[in-house]
Amino acid sequence: MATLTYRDALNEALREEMQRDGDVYLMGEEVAEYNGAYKVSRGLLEEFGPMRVVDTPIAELGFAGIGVGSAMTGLRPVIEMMTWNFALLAIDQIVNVAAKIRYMSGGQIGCPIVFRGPGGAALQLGAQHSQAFESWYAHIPGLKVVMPATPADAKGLLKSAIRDNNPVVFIEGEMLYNLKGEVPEGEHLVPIGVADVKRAGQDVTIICHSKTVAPALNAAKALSEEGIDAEVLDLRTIRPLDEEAILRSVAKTHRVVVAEEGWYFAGVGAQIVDLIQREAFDDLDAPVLRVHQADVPMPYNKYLEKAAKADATKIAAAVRRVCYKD
Amino acid sequence: MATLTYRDALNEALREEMQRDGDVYLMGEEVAEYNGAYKVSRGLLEEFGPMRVVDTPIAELGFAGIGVGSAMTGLRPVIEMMTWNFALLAIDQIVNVAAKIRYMSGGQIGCPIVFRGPGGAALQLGAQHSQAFESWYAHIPGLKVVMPATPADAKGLLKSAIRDNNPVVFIEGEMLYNLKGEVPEGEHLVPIGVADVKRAGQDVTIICHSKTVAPALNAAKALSEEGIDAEVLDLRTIRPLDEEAILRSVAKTHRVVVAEEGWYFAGVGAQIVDLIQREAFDDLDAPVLRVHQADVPMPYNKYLEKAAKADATKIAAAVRRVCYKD
Amino acid sequence: MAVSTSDAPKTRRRGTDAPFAAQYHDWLRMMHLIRRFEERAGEAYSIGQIGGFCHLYIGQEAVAVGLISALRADDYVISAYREHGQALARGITPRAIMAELYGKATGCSGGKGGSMHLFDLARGFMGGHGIVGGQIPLGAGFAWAAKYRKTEQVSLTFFGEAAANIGSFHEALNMAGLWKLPAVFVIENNGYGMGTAVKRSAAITDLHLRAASYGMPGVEVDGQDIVAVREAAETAYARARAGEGPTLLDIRTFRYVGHSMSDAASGTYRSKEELDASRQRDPIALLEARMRDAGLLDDAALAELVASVAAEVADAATFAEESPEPEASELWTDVFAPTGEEG
Amino acid sequence: MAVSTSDAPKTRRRGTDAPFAAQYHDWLRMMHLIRRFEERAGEAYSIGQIGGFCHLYIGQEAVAVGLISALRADDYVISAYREHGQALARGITPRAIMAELYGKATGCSGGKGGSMHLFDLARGFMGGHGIVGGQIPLGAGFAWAAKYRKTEQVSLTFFGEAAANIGSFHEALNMAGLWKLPAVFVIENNGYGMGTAVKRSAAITDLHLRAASYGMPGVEVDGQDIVAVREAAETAYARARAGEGPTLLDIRTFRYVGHSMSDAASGTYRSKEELDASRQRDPIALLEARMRDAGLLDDAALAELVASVAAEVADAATFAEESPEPEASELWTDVFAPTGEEG
Ligand SMILES: Cc1ncc(C[n+]2csc(CCOP(=O)(O)OP(=O)(O)O)c2C)c(N)n1
Ligand SMILES: Cc1ncc(C[n+]2csc(CCOP(=O)(O)OP(=O)(O)O)c2C)c(N)n1
Ligand SMILES: [Mg+2]
Ligand SMILES: [Mg+2]
Repeated sequence: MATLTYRDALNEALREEMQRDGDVYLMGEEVAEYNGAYKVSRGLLEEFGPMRVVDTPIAELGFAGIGVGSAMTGLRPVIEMMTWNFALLAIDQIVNVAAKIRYMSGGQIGCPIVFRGPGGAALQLGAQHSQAFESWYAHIPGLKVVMPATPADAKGLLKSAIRDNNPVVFIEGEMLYNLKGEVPEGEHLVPIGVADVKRAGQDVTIICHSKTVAPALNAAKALSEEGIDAEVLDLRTIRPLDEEAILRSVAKTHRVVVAEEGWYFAGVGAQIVDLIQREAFDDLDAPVLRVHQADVPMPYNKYLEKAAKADATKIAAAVRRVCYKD
Repeated sequence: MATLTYRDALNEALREEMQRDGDVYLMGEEVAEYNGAYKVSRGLLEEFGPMRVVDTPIAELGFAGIGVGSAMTGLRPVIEMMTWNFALLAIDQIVNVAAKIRYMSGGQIGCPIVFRGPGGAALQLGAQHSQAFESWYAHIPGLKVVMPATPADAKGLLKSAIRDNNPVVFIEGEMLYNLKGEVPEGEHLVPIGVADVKRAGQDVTIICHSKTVAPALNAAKALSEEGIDAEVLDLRTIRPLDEEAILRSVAKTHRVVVAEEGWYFAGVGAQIVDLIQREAFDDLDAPVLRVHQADVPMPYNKYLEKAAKADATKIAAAVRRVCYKD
Repeated sequence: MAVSTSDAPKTRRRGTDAPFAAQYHDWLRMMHLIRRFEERAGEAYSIGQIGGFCHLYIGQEAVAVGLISALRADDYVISAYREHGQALARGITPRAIMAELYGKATGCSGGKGGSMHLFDLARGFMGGHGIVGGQIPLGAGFAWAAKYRKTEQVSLTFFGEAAANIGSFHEALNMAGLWKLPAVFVIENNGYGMGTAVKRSAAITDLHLRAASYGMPGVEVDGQDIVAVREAAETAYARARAGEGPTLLDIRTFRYVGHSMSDAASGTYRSKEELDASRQRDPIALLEARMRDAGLLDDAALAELVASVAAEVADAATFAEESPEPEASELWTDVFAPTGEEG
Repeated sequence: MAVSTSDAPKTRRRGTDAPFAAQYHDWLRMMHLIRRFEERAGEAYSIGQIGGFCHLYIGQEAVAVGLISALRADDYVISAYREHGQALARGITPRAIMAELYGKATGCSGGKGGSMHLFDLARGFMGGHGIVGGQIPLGAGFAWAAKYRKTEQVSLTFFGEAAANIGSFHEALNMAGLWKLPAVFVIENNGYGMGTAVKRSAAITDLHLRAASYGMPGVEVDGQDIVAVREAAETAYARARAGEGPTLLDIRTFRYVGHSMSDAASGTYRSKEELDASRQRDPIALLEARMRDAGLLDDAALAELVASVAAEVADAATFAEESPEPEASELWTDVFAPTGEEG
């Protein structure tokens, strides 16, 4: 297996799927001549030409709609949002058309489209550029929401997303693009809707996704030295949620911490808590605790920003509490 | 006390606040010459003139931004969204500016603005016109989210929202506009952030808001004949959430059903479950159950639509289950 | 065709009759069918057989028929919520449309879409959309797909004049002009967006001039004269199929009825006089006059046409009434694609 | 002033010197201050003293100074994320801005905003916004407030040429034109949006022509000639204060640097040659030449000016470095208004 960055794993997935299916094209701001704002599409213009790797004006609502329209005719667009913050301008097309067109048309018209780009915070980008919206998209029936945490999952899930006949919201992370890992060559497909145990453990389950997976693993490492054996469950897909994997782990550990990058109110973690207390009420030895961003817009100052973010220390502290070890 | 419709209670609140403060103005589509698509602003143009009751082009993003900009200078706009479905087009201004401007400016610039209009489903309006987005707005720090269920609360809360120095998302209901009830005349202010026990009970708590309050009361009535004494707690405000009122009721009844109009995944109910299991873990005699819209885009057909919606029957069934009486 | 960067509005006048005479009868019948269908839908709505919002097309018939009659079978059509007339003109049967308004399983969207969401993929009829302006980028997207596939298909997008003030109009037309997409954007300018007259919602009222911002021709067309509409359509389609890019048509027409069934035809925002004046140039009457002048129509033929249209609409209503409701299980279908058919 | 409905681009040429001669020295000093400030910010960024995104204004100085120097103290200014120069021109001190870039408590946004979010309410400097086009409706909103209050204030809104393709531009300009708001919309046309040249993002490249869609004058201005900028500004402000409505200025300028600190000045999307050519009409050099011609500047005076600017910027950097970080408790403040001060 080759060792690739998360960025190059995405690039490989795009290249392979565009080679495999002529209906797949990539559209967005700076994806072609600039090779992508974060260089995810490097080399694709050269290989596939300007009809399949398309630079757009700054018009998220418009090019999201063009992508959705083309998908309604059977093309399989991959629409890059330079960041998911900007997708707020396009959200009407994602929610009111992509997610509903099959239902409104009585099943006649599908929408095989992938919206992808980095979500959440990077470093010191300020309040408007540092937001995690996965709970919003996951709220909407008709959308799938995928958030890989590793290069291998990034490749395997993007390939599955492009082949999926439904609209997929595919959220990457600017802070993940340089992450290195082993990535299977060629036909490597990770199924949408299947969570992954990134670390097996007996005492407590840390449920995480995307940028909280690495801190969760670090927390688990630290906790193991304190005699707490944590299982780290990476959701990988937020919608459809792998409820069985969650309940399986809870049945084993009886204690849960849910860590996510975004805000707490009606966040993804809240839904997971709802699931667990409903389906595993008697399995629980302690309330489920959550780790998430401070309930404020993201500040620019680096110390305030660090204090606002979910991290390994906060996850470990929450784990100690659910294990009554604090 | 006069008996007014919810519509006229809102109209009275607008009129009184516009009389009280010359900085308050109403802007939106059809609010002036047409008296509002749902006639909430009837007579206001006549009384206050075209600078304070302003018809706009169909440009939600633009007039939301104009409202936010004017609020940054100290005016107190009330921006009507003909329905909250259309506010998806304006959500960037609500989330990226109104909710963040005070924080980003280090506290210099406030945004005393109310965005108001009907949310959720009416009757057979189809998938694009039948959506409840309160969990989205409640997710965002910097926004308050208010959802009155009765004429009295509609008047009292709208007056408080207009006087609030923060952006307030004020969600009404097309199906509520004709609802009649007693409304105190004049200076009737209902504080934002305070829930209201609409029916006291001992056995179980039904937590609801907006359009699920009436069905919750009907369910409670039906259940009382079965010997189940349900408390009906109307949240009235989603954000800030009245956590004390919720925990107080749970401490009394030990059983909870949360009923909301919208979808379940990361809905308002999920957050309430998170709160309760975290803060009242040992008080609970049964898992909290939720009642919500079917997890599909809203269908047009009237029978399918009825089947999709939360109603008294579904609430009563959920109550029986948490009471182990089914 | 006039490019819109000059000031004078270009109004397309009645063209020569010759090229279209053979089609007048079909056009007339379709315009009568639309009008009668809408009248019947209005009746059904007022007695509760149709629910939700219902926006009628009466008065605007020549716009849909003039434009859609010139399309190829594989072209795309998309519209807003006032789309019954366009759906009929595109060949969706009155039965399938009426059944959809009734929410029946036999409706063109299986009863799940309703009046605002009519679809027929086989005919390239892509909706039926409820968010003002939302269909404009979608229409550009069909044109993008046609260019991508090199099919010389045209994408025809209808929207009201009030939608010309929303952001998606600007973004979609800019990209369509930039990429020379085979798209035709039709402003169905009936003068009002709900209760708001054009001059109260747009900084300029000659909306065809906005085409200049997007490097495409902008043409004002007399929407009550079906021949003028048809001529403008053919010029625009030829341009699109030739790869020369999109066209913006500002088609002036009238809505004889209220915005929707819950809005009066006149009173609050327009006077009875204005409404009556608008009826003076009725698109159906104009074509009938044209046909009589050309000796192509007499009373008997007209009576027969009207009768057959009435029968067809009556049949559609009966069909809708007698059709079954969707199965309860339909609530849960069509949210996602059937699994196992990945691309 | 030329209304943009005709084809020929109107370029404002150097005007007569007389009216402004007295202000040349201040303008020149401010342009030097902006350039030196930006150079210093770039240095600080490259050694990690400044984080996040940092978009420099070098090359565009005459635009900010020419426009803002003509404003009243109570007017409003709003911009995007490339706003250091406008903030300086509006009188926010180099100390307060540099400290904000460093994220310090003494910054003009208390360290919470950063480079993209500079604010100073007392000076009517309303940000510093990061969503392309997002500030355009806000600028229209300030103009609405001025009209509402009858203050004759002007609202000046800066945005890049790439922002002229986004929906908020269209919606805001239409309402501004419709309501004759006292707004001036400035396209800072530096030819590129990140790596995309105007001709690859806009269907027409003479963006001032878009004003015709909104019933307002559209003027193309030479943005390297501060006198031309100032003249265009005065005409537009006079029009706005007189209640005649908004103006769209398409000001042609150059960005000498990369889009942000993480983008090279030339290479991928523009050639070294193009970049060098653009420097031939440097706004600072042009004003210096104009002043020397008029006998208003000599080497000694220039040396003194440059030295004082360098000292002021050095002082700002020292101030920023030595300023305290915000208190940890600041994380939780400013989310909501302090309670007890309801309106
Ligand atoms: C984004 C959005 N805003 C508001 C509405 C409510 N609405 C429905 S139709 C309409 C008027 C549209 O007028 P026009 O575009 O001229 O089309 P017409 O109804 O005249 O055919 C409005 C405001 C909507 N559906 N979508
Ligand atoms: C809505 C939105 N889309 C994309 C971006 C990313 N982005 C930031 S600046 C920029 C280019 C803007 O170019 P222009 O408007 O010409 O301004 P300039 O940078 O040249 O001053 C882009 C695409 C953004 N911030 N907001
Ligand atoms: Mg109209
Ligand atoms: Mg630029």
